[in-house]
Amino acid sequence: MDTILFIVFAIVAIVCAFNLVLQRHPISSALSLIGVMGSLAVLYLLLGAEFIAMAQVIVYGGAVMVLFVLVIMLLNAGTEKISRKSWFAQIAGLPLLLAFVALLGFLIRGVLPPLRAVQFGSWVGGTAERIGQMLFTQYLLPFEIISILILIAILGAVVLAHKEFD
Amino acid sequence: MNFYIVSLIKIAIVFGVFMTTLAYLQWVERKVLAHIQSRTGPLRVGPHGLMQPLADVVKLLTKEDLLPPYVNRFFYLLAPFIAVCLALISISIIPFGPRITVFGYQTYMQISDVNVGILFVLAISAVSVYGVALAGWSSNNKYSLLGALRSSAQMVSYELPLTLAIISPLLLNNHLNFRAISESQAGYYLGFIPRWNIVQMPFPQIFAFIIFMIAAFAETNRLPFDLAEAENELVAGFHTEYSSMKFACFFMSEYAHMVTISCVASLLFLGGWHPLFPAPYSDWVPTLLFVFAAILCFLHAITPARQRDRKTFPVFGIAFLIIAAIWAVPFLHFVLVPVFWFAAKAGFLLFTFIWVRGTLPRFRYDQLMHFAWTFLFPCALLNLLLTALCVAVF
Amino acid sequence: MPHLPPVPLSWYLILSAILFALGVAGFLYRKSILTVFMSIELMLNAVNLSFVSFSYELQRIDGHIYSFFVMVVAAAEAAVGLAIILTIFKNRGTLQIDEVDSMKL
Amino acid sequence: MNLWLIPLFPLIGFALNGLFGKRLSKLLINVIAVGSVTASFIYVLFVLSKLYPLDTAHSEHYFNWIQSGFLQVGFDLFVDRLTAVMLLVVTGVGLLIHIYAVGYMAHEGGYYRFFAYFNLFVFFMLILVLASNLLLLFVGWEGVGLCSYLLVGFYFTEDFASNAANKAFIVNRVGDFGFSLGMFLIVIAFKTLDFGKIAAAVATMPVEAKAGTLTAITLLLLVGATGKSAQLPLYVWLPDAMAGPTPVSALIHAATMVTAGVYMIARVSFLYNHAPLAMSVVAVIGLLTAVFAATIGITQNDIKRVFAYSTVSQLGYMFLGVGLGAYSAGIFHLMTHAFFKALLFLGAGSVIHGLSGEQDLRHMGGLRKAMPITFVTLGVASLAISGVPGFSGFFSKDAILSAAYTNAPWMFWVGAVTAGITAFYVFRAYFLAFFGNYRGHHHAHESPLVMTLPLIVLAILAAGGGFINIPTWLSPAFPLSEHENVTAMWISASFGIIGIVIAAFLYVIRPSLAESLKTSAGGLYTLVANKYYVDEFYRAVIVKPLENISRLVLWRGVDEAVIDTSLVNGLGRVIRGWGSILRQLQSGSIRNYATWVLAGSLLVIFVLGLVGGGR
Repeated sequence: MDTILFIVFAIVAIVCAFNLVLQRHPISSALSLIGVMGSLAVLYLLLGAEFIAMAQVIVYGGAVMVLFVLVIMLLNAGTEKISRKSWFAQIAGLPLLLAFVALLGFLIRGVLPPLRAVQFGSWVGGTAERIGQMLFTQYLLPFEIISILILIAILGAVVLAHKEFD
Repeated sequence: MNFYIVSLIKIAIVFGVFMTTLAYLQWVERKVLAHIQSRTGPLRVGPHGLMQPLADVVKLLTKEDLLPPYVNRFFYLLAPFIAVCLALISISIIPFGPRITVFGYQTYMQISDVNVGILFVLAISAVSVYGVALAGWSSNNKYSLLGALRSSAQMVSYELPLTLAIISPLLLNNHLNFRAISESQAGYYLGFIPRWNIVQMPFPQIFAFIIFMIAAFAETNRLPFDLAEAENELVAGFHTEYSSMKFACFFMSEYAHMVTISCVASLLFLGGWHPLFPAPYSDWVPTLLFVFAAILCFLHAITPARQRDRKTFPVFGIAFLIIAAIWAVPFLHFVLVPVFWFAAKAGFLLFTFIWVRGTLPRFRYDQLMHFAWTFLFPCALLNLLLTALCVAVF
Repeated sequence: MPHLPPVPLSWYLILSAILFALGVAGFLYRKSILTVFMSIELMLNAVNLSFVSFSYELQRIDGHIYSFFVMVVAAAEAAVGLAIILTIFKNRGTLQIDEVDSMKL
Repeated sequence: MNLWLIPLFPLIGFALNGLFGKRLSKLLINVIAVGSVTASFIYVLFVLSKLYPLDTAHSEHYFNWIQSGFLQVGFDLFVDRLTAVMLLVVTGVGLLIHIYAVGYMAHEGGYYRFFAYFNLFVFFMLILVLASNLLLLFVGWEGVGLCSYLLVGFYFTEDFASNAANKAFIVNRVGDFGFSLGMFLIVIAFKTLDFGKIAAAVATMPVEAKAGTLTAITLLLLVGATGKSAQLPLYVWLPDAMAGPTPVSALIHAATMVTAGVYMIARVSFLYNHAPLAMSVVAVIGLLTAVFAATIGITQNDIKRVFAYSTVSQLGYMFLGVGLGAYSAGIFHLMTHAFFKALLFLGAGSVIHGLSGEQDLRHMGGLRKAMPITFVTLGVASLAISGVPGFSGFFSKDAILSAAYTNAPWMFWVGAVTAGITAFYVFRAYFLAFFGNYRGHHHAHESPLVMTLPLIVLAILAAGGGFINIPTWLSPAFPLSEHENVTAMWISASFGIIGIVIAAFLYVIRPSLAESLKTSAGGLYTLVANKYYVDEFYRAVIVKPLENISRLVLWRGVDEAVIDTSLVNGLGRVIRGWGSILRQLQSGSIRNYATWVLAGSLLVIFVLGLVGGGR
């Protein structure tokens, strides 16, 4: 069952990611990205990360991507225009990317020691309780720092956007 | 294999009851609103308009399916689908009763028992913005777009107090699982005060409940926060361009949201399926209630307000008596009594939704956002802090 | 139900690599700032998948914590980044990334 | 005993006046400035009464200031009998001059600034005298130099004031250079800067018959002392330093700071005692300075300049004293000089104040009726400096001269003649100012009580200060010279009286004779009146060549040709060349950058894979 789920959602994720890159309209890309995120949430569940799976949907699906969609709607962003600039990236990008994936694939298959097989339910470590404990004990300092980061980001966004609509 | 079969059966039952509830919830709403406004409401189709929902369904299904030429086709068609799917999906993790044994098979009265149930509900409610947003944007209509923008901003804003209000009862119960939350609210103080979260020591969650309900009104786009549709300024907001079945999808999703959120509220704050009275008395409460309803029906039949009541009320009375009899069967108690209490609580909250709609006027948009950010959010935060303090101290 | 062999973890890692590469591709080939920004999010997600996968391999939840932090950072980044995009649009009237080049000689 | 409280009070006064003085009323500024010094003075009295009779030095360690390798310098303060004398002089005379300054500065701008600097000066001076190691002493040394600079340049809007301040500062740098070298040499030789430890180390060494390390150290320290105490050849800054307000001249450039050199030599007397050659140099320099400055003093017409040269001359006496090994005599003269020279300056200041800023003796005259108190007190001071028996100057000068009489008779005779010259030119100024007819245009008036009161107190001290037996008090540290030489005493006293009589004859009885003498002296007079052309000589020999070398070699040659053209611009050209190639990379397109990042990460992964693949 989990093999089928993996295959299905991996395919969904890859197709959505391709769609993100290939679509010309930002909102199509945004929806594709939401698809990728949703599929990833399912994969997280398969990997025993239930809290992260839900956080993925809440944070990415419910907050980040909503912002994206809102901005796209607000700016009424249309389809892209063709640009002749940054030709270097367009020429060198694809071969480099292919080499990148090939290299990573080779490393994962050939160099890493044999990894576990994933069986749903064989390890459920990512409960909210354990993550909470880790966050408030071992990772307390990063947690606090990241809270400050969030605060700064809020202030920054408010300042930037406020100037906008004055 | 048993697991799949049982799950399919449960899904079938829940789906059937849920859809019926959605259909009749609309009838109830129209009736209640009518009576609040001293009208009679739907009367023509069936006795007391009881067949009205069916008629509506037929109407919506057979209406011409308009596809305006200027819309963004793909998203225009996708939006209601997303909306209704996301609205219906949350019910799958709501427990309606305790663990039961049917024909030797132990199961929960719940489609699936999810460890992170609350997070799941939050996730779904967070994602359900897309339905509205996409509908408004793809309609290529400025009223729709405005409605969608308003609705998205409103839902994102009210999600914060909603989440904060949910967290405080979680502090008392230490679980994210609905079943565990509900079960930790069993029992009574002093033998008669139920240990529901709304009165749970050390810090009663009454404020959290109020905040949750207010935010829930906004999340479901109900009056007094239905700025997304505001028919007198935005025509109908995000679903202006939708008709027939696609419109019905939005309609259905609104009611599904209402039902889900009422269920969540009763699970989180009102003790789920745990009865108001200690077990020896509460087992007979539904029976007594339905008998009482039957008696009322018969009394009305004796002094009918209208001609036809003379025939219909006795029928209703007999129906109520039959239902009372079913609830009186002792070996069904363990299934039906929890369901009754759960339904009673959710039903009361649903009635509140309708009641408020009939009572309060609509907010202005800036008032709405101002209220969320400068009042509701700080209140929720304060409540959370106080709860955490009390939990930490006691 | 046909019995399928369980999926090795390396598949997850390869999926992560592919998604990351697609994110890079989006970054390199797309013209709209918004899409470029979304590609970045895609890359972050791909990395998160790696974190969670390794967490499974090691049977420790540190990877979950890291991916949690990545999410938080992504949220902060989205808030500020979108505010910047709004500002750019208001000032320049464009969302084409190649047209925002006044730093260039 | 909390010695640190002594310098703390003036520091607080400085901080308050310096930071908030602009917003404070004059009265409050006065209270803070005078009050802080008063508190310091009272605390000094308290400390000394507690520590009396101070047979051994009392030292306190507060914290380690510098800890570097073997060198350890602490923030240590200590009091011995020498310090006690200096403490009383600094705080006591300082207090009187503070009070005086309240009246003198009443109508000046930058009131709070003046008192802030003044308090700061007292603070640094106290650090200087309390320091228990050479480096801390150097802090005070430099601090008083800084205050001197600030106060000489008090009227910094005037060219002459800022020039004089610069001159004082720069000339002192020459001396401090020597001082620093001396300290470095001490660190190398003794591995410490603490007076006690150095003294202990020196005690084990033999007296150097020929020039050696100790001689080098002492001569280098002497360079510092000549700078600070205005001795030949570095005396040139002091007369110009009279550009500052008169209380500054009295406190810094007469009573305290300029005597720091004498104090320092007395403080490290254990070094000098082991370097007789250096001591002879000190004595010779002192004697030469005394004569040299005294002769210039005869021809000056600015009342403050007359006293400035007299200060240089008297400092020469002190150097003569310490150079002859009569340290207690030098310190004794330091103290009495503090009294009568402060009084001279304050009296001069009173005259200037009374004449609304007039400083030229040729425009004074007959002031004895207008300013009776100033007349009397200044007379006491003049008698004291002239060495008239009974007055303080007589005792201290006599102590020095009798030391000279015993050690080197020719020095005694030169010194005695100089005493006569001193008496002459001081009374010349005195008579020109107070006798004869008034030659100025301003309306003369007596100064207010706040100024005359310090004059009276100082006059009492100048008259009777000689009866304080400093040599006996200091005898534990500096053994008394064997015998009082009565002959020497009478000879020097009579020279002083002869000087007074000549002055009286030339400037009171027969004023026209002075003019005819001046014309008959001719070239000699011009030479002396122009201060032997020392300033011009320095300008021609040192300043001009420096300027030329700077301009031609350093600026045109090194800076413009080497640094600017080839290094700075050349580097710039090279970098610009490379930049024009490399800027092709900086296309301004984010995606090109991203491609480079991708290529780089690919390389990193590849290398890591190669390395890790081996495992």
